[in-house]
Amino acid sequence: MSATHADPHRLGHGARSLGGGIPSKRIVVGYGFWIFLLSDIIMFSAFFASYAVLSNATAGGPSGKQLFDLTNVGIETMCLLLSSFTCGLAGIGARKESNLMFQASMAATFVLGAVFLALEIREFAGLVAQGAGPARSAFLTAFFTLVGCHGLHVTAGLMWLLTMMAQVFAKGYRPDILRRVMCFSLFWHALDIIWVALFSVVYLIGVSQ
Amino acid sequence: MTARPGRSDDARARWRQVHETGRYVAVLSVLFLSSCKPAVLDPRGPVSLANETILLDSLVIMLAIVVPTIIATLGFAWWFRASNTKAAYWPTWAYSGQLELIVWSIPLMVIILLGGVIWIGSHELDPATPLASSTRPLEVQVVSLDWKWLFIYPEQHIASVNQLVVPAGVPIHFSLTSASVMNAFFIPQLGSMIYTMNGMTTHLNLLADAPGDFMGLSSDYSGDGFSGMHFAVHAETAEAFNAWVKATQADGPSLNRQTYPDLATQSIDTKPFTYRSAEPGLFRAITSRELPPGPGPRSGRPDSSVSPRTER
Amino acid sequence: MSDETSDFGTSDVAPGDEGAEAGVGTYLVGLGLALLLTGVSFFIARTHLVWAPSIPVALIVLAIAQMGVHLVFFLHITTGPDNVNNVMALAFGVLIVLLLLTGSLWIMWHLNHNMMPMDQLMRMQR
Amino acid sequence: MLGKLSWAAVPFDQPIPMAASAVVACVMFGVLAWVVLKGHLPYLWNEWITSVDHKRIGVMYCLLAMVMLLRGFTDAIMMRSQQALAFHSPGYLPPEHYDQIFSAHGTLMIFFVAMPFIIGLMNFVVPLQLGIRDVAFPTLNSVGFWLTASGALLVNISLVVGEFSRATWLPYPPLSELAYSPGVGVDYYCWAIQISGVGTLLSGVNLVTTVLKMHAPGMTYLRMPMFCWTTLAANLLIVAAFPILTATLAMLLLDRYLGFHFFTNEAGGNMMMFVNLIWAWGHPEVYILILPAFGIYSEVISTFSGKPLFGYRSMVIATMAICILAFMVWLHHFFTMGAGADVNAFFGIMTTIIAVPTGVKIFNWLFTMFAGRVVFSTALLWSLGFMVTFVVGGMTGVLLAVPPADFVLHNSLFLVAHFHNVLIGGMLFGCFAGYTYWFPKAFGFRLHEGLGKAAFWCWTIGFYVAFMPLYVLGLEGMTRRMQHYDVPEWRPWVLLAAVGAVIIMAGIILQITQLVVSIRHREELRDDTGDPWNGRSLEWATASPPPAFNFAVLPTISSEEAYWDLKQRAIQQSLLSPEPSYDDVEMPRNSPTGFICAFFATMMGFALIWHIWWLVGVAFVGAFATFVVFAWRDHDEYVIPVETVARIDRANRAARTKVLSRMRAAR
Ligand code: HEA
Ligand code: HEA
Ligand code: CUA
Ligand SMILES: [Cu+2]
Repeated sequence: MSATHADPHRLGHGARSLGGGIPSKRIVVGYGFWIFLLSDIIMFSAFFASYAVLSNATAGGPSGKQLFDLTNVGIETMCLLLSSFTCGLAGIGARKESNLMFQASMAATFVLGAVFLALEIREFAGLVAQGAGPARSAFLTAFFTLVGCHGLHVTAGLMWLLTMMAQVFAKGYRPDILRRVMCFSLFWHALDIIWVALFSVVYLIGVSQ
Repeated sequence: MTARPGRSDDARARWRQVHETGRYVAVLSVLFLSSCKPAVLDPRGPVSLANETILLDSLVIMLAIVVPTIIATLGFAWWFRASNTKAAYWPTWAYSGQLELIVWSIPLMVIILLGGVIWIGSHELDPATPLASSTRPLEVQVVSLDWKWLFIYPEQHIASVNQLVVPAGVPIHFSLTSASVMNAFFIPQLGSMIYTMNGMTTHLNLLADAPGDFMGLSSDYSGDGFSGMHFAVHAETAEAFNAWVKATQADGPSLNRQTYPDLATQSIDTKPFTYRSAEPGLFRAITSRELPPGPGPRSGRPDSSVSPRTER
Repeated sequence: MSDETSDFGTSDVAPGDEGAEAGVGTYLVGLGLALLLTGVSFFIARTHLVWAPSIPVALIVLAIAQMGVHLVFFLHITTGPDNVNNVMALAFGVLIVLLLLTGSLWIMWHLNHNMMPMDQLMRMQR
Repeated sequence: MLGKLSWAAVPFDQPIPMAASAVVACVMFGVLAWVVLKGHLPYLWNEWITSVDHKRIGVMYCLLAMVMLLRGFTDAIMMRSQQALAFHSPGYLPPEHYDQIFSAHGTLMIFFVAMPFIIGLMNFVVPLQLGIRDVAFPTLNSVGFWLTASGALLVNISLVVGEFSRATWLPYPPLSELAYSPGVGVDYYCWAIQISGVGTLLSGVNLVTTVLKMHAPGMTYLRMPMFCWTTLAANLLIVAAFPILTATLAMLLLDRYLGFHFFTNEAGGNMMMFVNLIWAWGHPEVYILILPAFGIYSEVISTFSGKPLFGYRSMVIATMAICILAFMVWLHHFFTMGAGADVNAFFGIMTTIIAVPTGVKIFNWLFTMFAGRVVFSTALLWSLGFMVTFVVGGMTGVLLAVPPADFVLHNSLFLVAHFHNVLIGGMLFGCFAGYTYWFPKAFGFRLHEGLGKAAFWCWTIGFYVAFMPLYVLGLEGMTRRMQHYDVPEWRPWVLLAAVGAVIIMAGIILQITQLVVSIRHREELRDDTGDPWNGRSLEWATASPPPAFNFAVLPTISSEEAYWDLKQRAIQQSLLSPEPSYDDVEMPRNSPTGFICAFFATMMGFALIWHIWWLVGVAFVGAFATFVVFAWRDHDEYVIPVETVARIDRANRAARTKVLSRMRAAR
């Protein structure tokens, strides 16, 4: 597609740049999404605050130390870290317009994300089977909500990922699609950052207490 | 006899019995409805006096700057009206370093002054801080129920509902909790309010200077019966208080783990009554949720899950 | 921010835009650092070599470090002049998160402390 | 099949809501029938419902706000009359009805009057002031609006089907938990706010990006009009605060729907955490409402004083200071929970510090009028009314920030008087000022000044008569949310407050009359110059109403008061700048995405409230499909050909030349 698509309003980008003026749509979209991500992180911080306040309210039920399995968490962490890496590769592939690199890296990202999700679901199911479901105590309520909210984000991310693979496949590396790919990778990296806070605050501190 | 506060006939009958046995109480309780004067600006104790003083001081400090601001607003607008040819017109005047400095520093000064008031006031008047007094404080345990107040006197082993009798001149230490939803305990003429919450204990220290009747109320909305959640406060002389305790101990139902659940069910506009005895440890059992929280709206009405309207 | 030069506009980059030199290498370095920090965190949590009360602090410091690594190597947020707007937004977000977390914890700690049922309070004072 | 929904949900036994909803239904049906019969439906659909033009969306936001204002006012007058009657008597509204009314009043006024009104004005004005053609994300903008409307619709459905929340406008648990509020009221509240909250967040993201990234060439940050700065601050607050609200209400919903224990009395739940979190949103929220109003006053006072805004940089600093401080004071809403002296004192002092930047603003407005030529237009009257009224409300706010004073004033009618004082005398007056000020820009004709001034006086006098008594009542110990009372000392003041509400009603009737009269006499009130007030910022540089693309050529800015500067230069050189070379303009294409999303969101909300799970599934799939379809679109722009652009702009230039000669003649 032509440059008009990168700058649909034709507002001063490129040839008619008048010193300042309106940046390219890529920058505007990226920035908007960045702001959205910050708001998402603030939402997470509210869940974190609740978790921190309720983490001792076990109401006679099991505590984190008794429940958490660090090996599982370790594998989950590996998955997400590697998927951040492959997601980065997908970005490079998209920039190079290399189908192989883009689609393969995206597929790898999907697999890693799906494994993460599966592990998390297994962990949740195990807890519920043990009688340590979210309704057992305020601590478990906060735990399931915080970790589950991240899990929901990963799920949404996977759906988005598939949509992006399909769009690139169907329509190629159009500027508007590249913008979405960029937003997706921002989203995915942000989920990884939240997971860092999660495994440190919830699992590691939970177990070491 | 089981306390069934929802039935006001029962309560009224009991109330009449109390009435006969305690002369002081009777006289004062007649005043229950007519003598409500809950004014914040009519303080009757050291706490409310301090509250009021701080309130008025802060107000005056701020009025000193707010009133001139209002006058200036009206004055400037009027004098510089477009039709006033005598007024100056500086069409590009939009900055003055000195004025900016003044504009920032005037409110800043006021706020520094107020900040001092806030810091000291918050510490002096923290509701949990005991009042300085040579007299040993009277312990009262307060439970907010749906929709009435329960006062337990742990040392006297008695309790009362929607009626608080205290000795004047003696500091009172309230420990407060809620049996269901949040409420706030407030006697405007004695001062500071405090929230009551289930599973938690808040603390409040008040004192009434002289005998008198005050109105107490809940000041945190708690549901349909909220408006009726007021109680009479009677500050008595020491002798009258002791007489009231004696009279109360002599008669009335008793409050214990068996009768409590009945009290905890929802009821509106409950008339005051007293308990001859109150089981020790009851308050702790409520705060520790050993006694379950109040049950909320009764179920079993037609389709209450859809639209639980109170029956009229 | 000055009147003379335009402080926004075409010189900006979008968040996540890598610089010209960035490529697989940057991501590899990021991945290596992240793995290292994660490893240390997991190690500290399980070891007895570290003074126990300091473990949470250490874990939080490590987590912050790792978030920084992610921001720089994966999200390409740097302090470069073309990144000012992105960093400002990030700083605002971080400020709010910190205010919310520290504020809530401070408030709730005091509330919980002041409101413990009597017997617990007594136990604490003893 | 229908979950909890059954005929029993419709309150046939209650005449008041039935009559009210019958009237509303008739009006809605009538309007709909009129639209369809007169063949206006295609016009509505093409020009408004699917429009992604920021000006149209802005107008629709304001319209939504005004309709909801009427509903909110109905609630207000019912509360005032109930309290007037309920001395030693149950009045005419039983508690469960009265409780719904004040909850609905607060909810509607904050979320569906105040928020849409200011968001609408920001949407309409900011791109014009920045000299650009649209906001950063036009389609998202439409989605945001329709989600807000969806929330408003849900609140109003609750009038007829089921009930509204009885747990106040901020549903504190455990009262709002299932155990104590088993009905659907709280669910209506939560889902309405969640849906419209997403809409608000989207428009926040949109406007932050717009203000920070999109400007006409040369429009640096420090050349932006004040209103753009306050918009930036307010939307930063939206982006930072609304996620907290979403999270908090999500927790409450999890408690209610899945038996979680965040705030319950059982299993270690902690209701204090709700109070803490909701105010961490709630306090920034009140500055979200007031900051844009501050921006409006800045524009209005400067324009009608014929002077630039005094101390522009100070104003910018003050605005941003308020934006940050807003997040450091939230505990002042629960001093009486017992956090202890240190915490109370800290938050009390932080709160009072906000009086400093606010005071700076007041004083700077004063000096803007100083040595000016103050024209007493309706918009300026609202601003003066604000300055006088708001300092009183701000002062009582600072009084409430003094913990020992708050210990006796919290939750009293003194507090109610404080916040109506700042909300009406601050936010609402600002919206009215903006409404009168920008109305000619939006529609090409002015509002009737005489009726506007009459409305202003009724509002102001009515406000003082209605709310000053509440200060007295608060000092007499009357708490808020009382359905009945039996303290004789309170009675006279309560009656006086009811009189005040009636005077306000006269103001409202005058405003509606003003609108009707102005529309009928629009030819006399026509403004063909595009610059009726001798304005100073860029929105006055384009025609009224502005063309879809706002500016044929983006203006190049070289000073703080963009348009004033252009005008002065043109007057000096006694001609406009040379005609620019026109070009095709590409504009975003209309999109029904917003409307369809909101349709499914309403459906999903309703299904969730009534536990109709299959419908939840249907609505979810529908919403997702809408997104994918939207994402698959190939052409989301259309081209306005250069001839059209040139024709429209030449007309505008002709009008301007006329003004120019008129101004030169006046000199
Ligand atoms: C637009 C809305 C708005 C605005 C702008 C404000 C502004 C302020 N508010 Fe208000 N407030 C509300 C809406 C608002 N409030 C609402 C809705 C509630 C109740 C919610 C509920 O419970 O339902 C509330 C409740 C509320 C409380 C809680 C009381 C309680 O629950 O017990 C407090 C306490 O500190 C408070 C304080 C303040 C202060 C200090 C300001 C300051 O920002 C005011 C600053 C302004 C000035 C001070 C005037 C101008 C300044 C000068 C002329 C300079 C010189 C003056 C001095 C130095 C004093 N507000
Ligand atoms: C923006 C917010 C806002 C506004 C404008 C108002 C306006 C009014 N409010 Fe409101 N009120 C709240 C926010 C607001 N309120 C909140 C948050 C609560 C707390 C709820 C709770 O307790 O949970 C509350 C509670 C509250 C109470 C309950 C007090 C109690 O707890 O005991 C009362 C009692 O009378 C009351 C009265 C009024 C009155 C008489 C008005 C009047 O000023 C009415 C004003 C009328 C209008 C605003 C109407 C409209 C104008 C138009 C329709 C013009 C349209 C047309 C054109 C411009 C062309 N309010
Ligand atoms: Cu007194 Cu109801
Ligand atoms: Cu506040």
